[in-house]
Amino acid sequence: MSFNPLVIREDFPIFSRTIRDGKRLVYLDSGATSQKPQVVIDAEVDFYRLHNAAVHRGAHQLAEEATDLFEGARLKIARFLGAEVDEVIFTKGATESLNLIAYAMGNAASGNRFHLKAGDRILVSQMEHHANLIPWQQLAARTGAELVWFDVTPEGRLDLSQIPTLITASTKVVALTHQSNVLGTINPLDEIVKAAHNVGAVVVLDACQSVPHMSVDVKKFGIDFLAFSGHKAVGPTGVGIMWGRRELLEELPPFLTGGSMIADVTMTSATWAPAPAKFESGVPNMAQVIGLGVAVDYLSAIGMDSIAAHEHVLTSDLLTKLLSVEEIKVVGPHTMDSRGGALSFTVEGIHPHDLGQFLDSQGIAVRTGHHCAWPLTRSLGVPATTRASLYLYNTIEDNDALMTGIHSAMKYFRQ
Amino acid sequence: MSFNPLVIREDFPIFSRTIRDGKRLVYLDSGATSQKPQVVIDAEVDFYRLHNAAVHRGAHQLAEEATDLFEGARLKIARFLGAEVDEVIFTKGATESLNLIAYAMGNAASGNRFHLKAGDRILVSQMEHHANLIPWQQLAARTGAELVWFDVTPEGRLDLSQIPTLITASTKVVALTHQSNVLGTINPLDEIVKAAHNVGAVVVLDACQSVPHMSVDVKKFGIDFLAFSGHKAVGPTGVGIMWGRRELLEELPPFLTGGSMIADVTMTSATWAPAPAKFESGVPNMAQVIGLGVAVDYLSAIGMDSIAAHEHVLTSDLLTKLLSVEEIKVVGPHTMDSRGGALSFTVEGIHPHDLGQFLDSQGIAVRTGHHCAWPLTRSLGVPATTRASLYLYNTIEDNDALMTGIHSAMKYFRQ
Amino acid sequence: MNLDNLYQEVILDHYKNPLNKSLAKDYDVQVHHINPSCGDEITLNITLTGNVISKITWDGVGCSISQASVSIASDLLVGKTLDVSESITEEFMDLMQSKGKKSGNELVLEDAVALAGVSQYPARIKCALLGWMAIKDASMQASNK
Amino acid sequence: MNLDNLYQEVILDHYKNPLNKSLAKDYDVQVHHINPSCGDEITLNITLTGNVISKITWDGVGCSISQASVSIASDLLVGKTLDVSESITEEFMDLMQSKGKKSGNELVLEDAVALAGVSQYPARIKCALLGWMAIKDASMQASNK
Ligand SMILES: Cc1ncc(COP(=O)(O)O)c(C=O)c1O
Ligand SMILES: Cc1ncc(COP(=O)(O)O)c(C=O)c1O
Repeated sequence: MSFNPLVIREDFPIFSRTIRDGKRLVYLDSGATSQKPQVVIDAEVDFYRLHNAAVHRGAHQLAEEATDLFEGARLKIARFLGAEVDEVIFTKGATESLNLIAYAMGNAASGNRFHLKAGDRILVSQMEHHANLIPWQQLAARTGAELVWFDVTPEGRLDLSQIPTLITASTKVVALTHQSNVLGTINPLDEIVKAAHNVGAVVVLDACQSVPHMSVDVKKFGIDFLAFSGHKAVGPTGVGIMWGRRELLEELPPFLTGGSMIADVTMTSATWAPAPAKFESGVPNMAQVIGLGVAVDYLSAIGMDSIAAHEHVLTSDLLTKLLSVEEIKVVGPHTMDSRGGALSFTVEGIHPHDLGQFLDSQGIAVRTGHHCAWPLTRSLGVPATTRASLYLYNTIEDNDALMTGIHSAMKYFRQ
Repeated sequence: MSFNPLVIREDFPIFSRTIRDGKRLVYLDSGATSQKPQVVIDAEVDFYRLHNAAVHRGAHQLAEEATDLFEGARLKIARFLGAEVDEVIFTKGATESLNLIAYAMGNAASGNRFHLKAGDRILVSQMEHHANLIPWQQLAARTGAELVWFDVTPEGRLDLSQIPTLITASTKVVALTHQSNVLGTINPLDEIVKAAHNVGAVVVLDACQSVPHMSVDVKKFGIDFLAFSGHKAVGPTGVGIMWGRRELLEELPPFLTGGSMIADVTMTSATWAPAPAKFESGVPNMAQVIGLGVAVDYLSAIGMDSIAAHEHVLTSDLLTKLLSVEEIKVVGPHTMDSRGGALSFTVEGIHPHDLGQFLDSQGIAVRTGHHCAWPLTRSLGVPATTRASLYLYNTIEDNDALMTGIHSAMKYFRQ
Repeated sequence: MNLDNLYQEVILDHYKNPLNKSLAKDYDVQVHHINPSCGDEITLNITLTGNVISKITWDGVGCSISQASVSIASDLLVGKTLDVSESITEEFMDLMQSKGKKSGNELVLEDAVALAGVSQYPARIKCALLGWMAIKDASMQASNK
Repeated sequence: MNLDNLYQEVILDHYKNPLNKSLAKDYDVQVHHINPSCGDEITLNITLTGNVISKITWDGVGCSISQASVSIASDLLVGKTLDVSESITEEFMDLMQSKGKKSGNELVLEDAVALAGVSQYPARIKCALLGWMAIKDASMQASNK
């Protein structure tokens, strides 16, 4: 089966609607959230219509069916990530996943390998999304640990020459984005993971912008924790994944406490069930989890490598077109080497917000602003940019619509 | 419009299916999770098919529509609870809501009114669900505060004579369930709220088992925080509410940190947006929030008072029938005074797990076990019970099916 | 919905040639406001003479709506008493919340009625209000001095 | 699915007249296991003679499946060497995971094959395993002493 985005678009009902009085929807905002294929929508609907019950709790048929579907989704996602099934934790999204890891570490008592104290270091980078920055700022503040970071070069790359000074015996956590949601940069993992493990640090990967777009294998990467959101990976809203290596999940204290995560409870104390239950308190987001299972099946059936190849072609095309216009400045790598399909740029004399508004009037959806990576955009001297982000359902025609839109905007705002 | 559960059942597609080879579904497990009417399912589907975009983020039409729907749901829920719109915080469920409050208090620095320390007291009750117990145990352990609790009388009521000794100058938080998910007891709020406010304590109400079943007005109750889950209130899975009084939300520190909840961010520090944004980090569970808005509209159109009246009739009927059988022991109030439709009981000589399994074979869904209130069931000397929980779509016929099922089980296990 | 409703010529003119966009050296109060959803920032200086706003100057980065709006506001509210300034600001906020149903009283709002179209674009209301909120905040601080 | 597959007569017999349900006063190791999803609890005493399990006694509360299963296991595994006990336990766990596709080897599992029906009721597998896990845990502790 050859990859044809026009056929793929037919799986996504939203492309049947029009924008601003009859214009074709040119959706270039998948970096914020992706659209959903009908099979994913159907999975949620079928759950509610046929199998809805609280999982793990009832001795009745609906509860059994719900539990089978729910745990079946866990298995699908584990296979998708190259993980063990009990290593996959369901959350409401990547933001919760990353907070889970940071708070759970904060709960670690002295003696626990995750316990942090003054003198310890947490390493992030200057290109982190706020969701992989502020939880670590807060953990540092709570524990007395120090937050340090990789700088970003003017080309939008990590400054790897800092590894020896940044990853030292006091480094306990390295929390890094896999692909920048602003720059499109794909960060190299091998060298960083090796350096981190050499000093006994754990590596937390924010894979929000990579899991939906390329083949990700947690074991091959050698990382320790990973987070991503379902809604960016053609899955439902309200569901995300926290993955952690089994031996680490055993030692990591829980985060949210309550029902279904306990081994025993008295009025004054509680002990914990083994993972994944330990990290999944309360009646879970069942319909969404099941939908996410179907979403990863949908992506796998098309093939992550085919998706990545398609996005490579699109990104390369759009990058070339953007770079060919004098008034456009692309923020992030100008080459296709280790680069994904998030393309941020500025247009001389037009504020991104105005450009975004103009493009919207043409049916073209982009995102504008600091993209929740404010320290990065400030350091690059562009407090706001316009971002086009590409996915499996985009086409060269979409790229051309964007370029035409930018040219028209330039005319419009300089009349 | 008179209340007719048979007409209401037609709104819920799951009642068109059968259980265990063709048996009618007798669903008596709404205390664990409720079924969903088609309008709620449709709301999620419509969002995905027509308006899916990241709220609050894009300057494009889809993002505008999504934001309108999302904030529209907030307004609906605020009205439903008698709250201000900015006081309604979306979470993934009651468990997260309660953890949010407890963790956020734990984040309060000295000088903040929520700051807890050794000598302070947190008051709960012996009838709490684990979700309103363990987060407070953990907060107490983290801050050095002491956890104390109301005992439960053999009739399944709070021992209010303990108020003067339990609510004292050192009491900072009173966290209480509104209706017990095991006993059906509806706790009296006035006296407790008054005593708490007299000493400057805040009252956190776990309204999981009340908001779906009766009219709840946060202002009339005079409480300070409230939590409930959408999935128990004919809403989608994966969404819940944390409500807090405006002035308290201003002072309460945030919990989950990341995108969309900030006022400003640098590499080393961050400041917060006002509520509700301060407590809603990350791309939210948009489809589920919108579905919950439709769910409360659905309940309101029927009328919470009509629903409560219907449940009163059903509960009274089932209570009488259960109490009339010598081998059945009802755990919880034996009168209808301040009593909701969660009916827990034991049957002599049959373990609840076996009874539940037998009932399931008859198409009857109940829950068995400690119902995530293990300290309560242990204190009552019944480590496990069988629970039937009633809702708007149940009928006297369902009650009769249960009674027939229990009698058949008694024959089956004593053959 | 026509984009020209949003981008009235008056707005684009103010954007290209903003009024009072150069921070005065002396002032009673300086404020710094940020729009956290898009990163726009403004610094604004205000001087009171008695209860009259006698000078407003500002500097900042932002979209045409936010820049034009602060330019218009700084021109409109200077020379007004605090009370009058506040009531004009109220009227402007009311216009912004009108979802396209009001066109604005030109006798009171003058050039600011050109921003009426913003009320149809909910994501842009914050842009239009940034400067007004800065002036409101600065006047309040100055009058409390 | 017929409920009688789950509640075989052998099971109900063991439930009504459980074997070894009276804690011996002397033992090598005592363990206490809980099924946190339903609240069932078991206390179990074990005695080894060399590498042979020479005594298993227990007490507890639980459903017919959990009570019958520990009754059967305590009868079946006593007198066996640790190795044999472990391999029988493995075979029983395998049967439980079989989703109704296996009926169990009666030569090895004896009365325990009556529990085969449990494998069709995923929520009950933990009930059936509670006693076996307690014996496994206790034997391991005893052999490490
Ligand atoms: C009284 C009570 N509190 C809290 C909860 C926890 O709610 P959830 O599991 O939806 O987070 C429940 C239900 O499970 C409940 O009945
Ligand atoms: C790189 C990156 N990290 C984290 C997040 C946060 O994900 P979510 O908002 O779904 O929790 C996002 C997207 O918003 C992202 O792009």
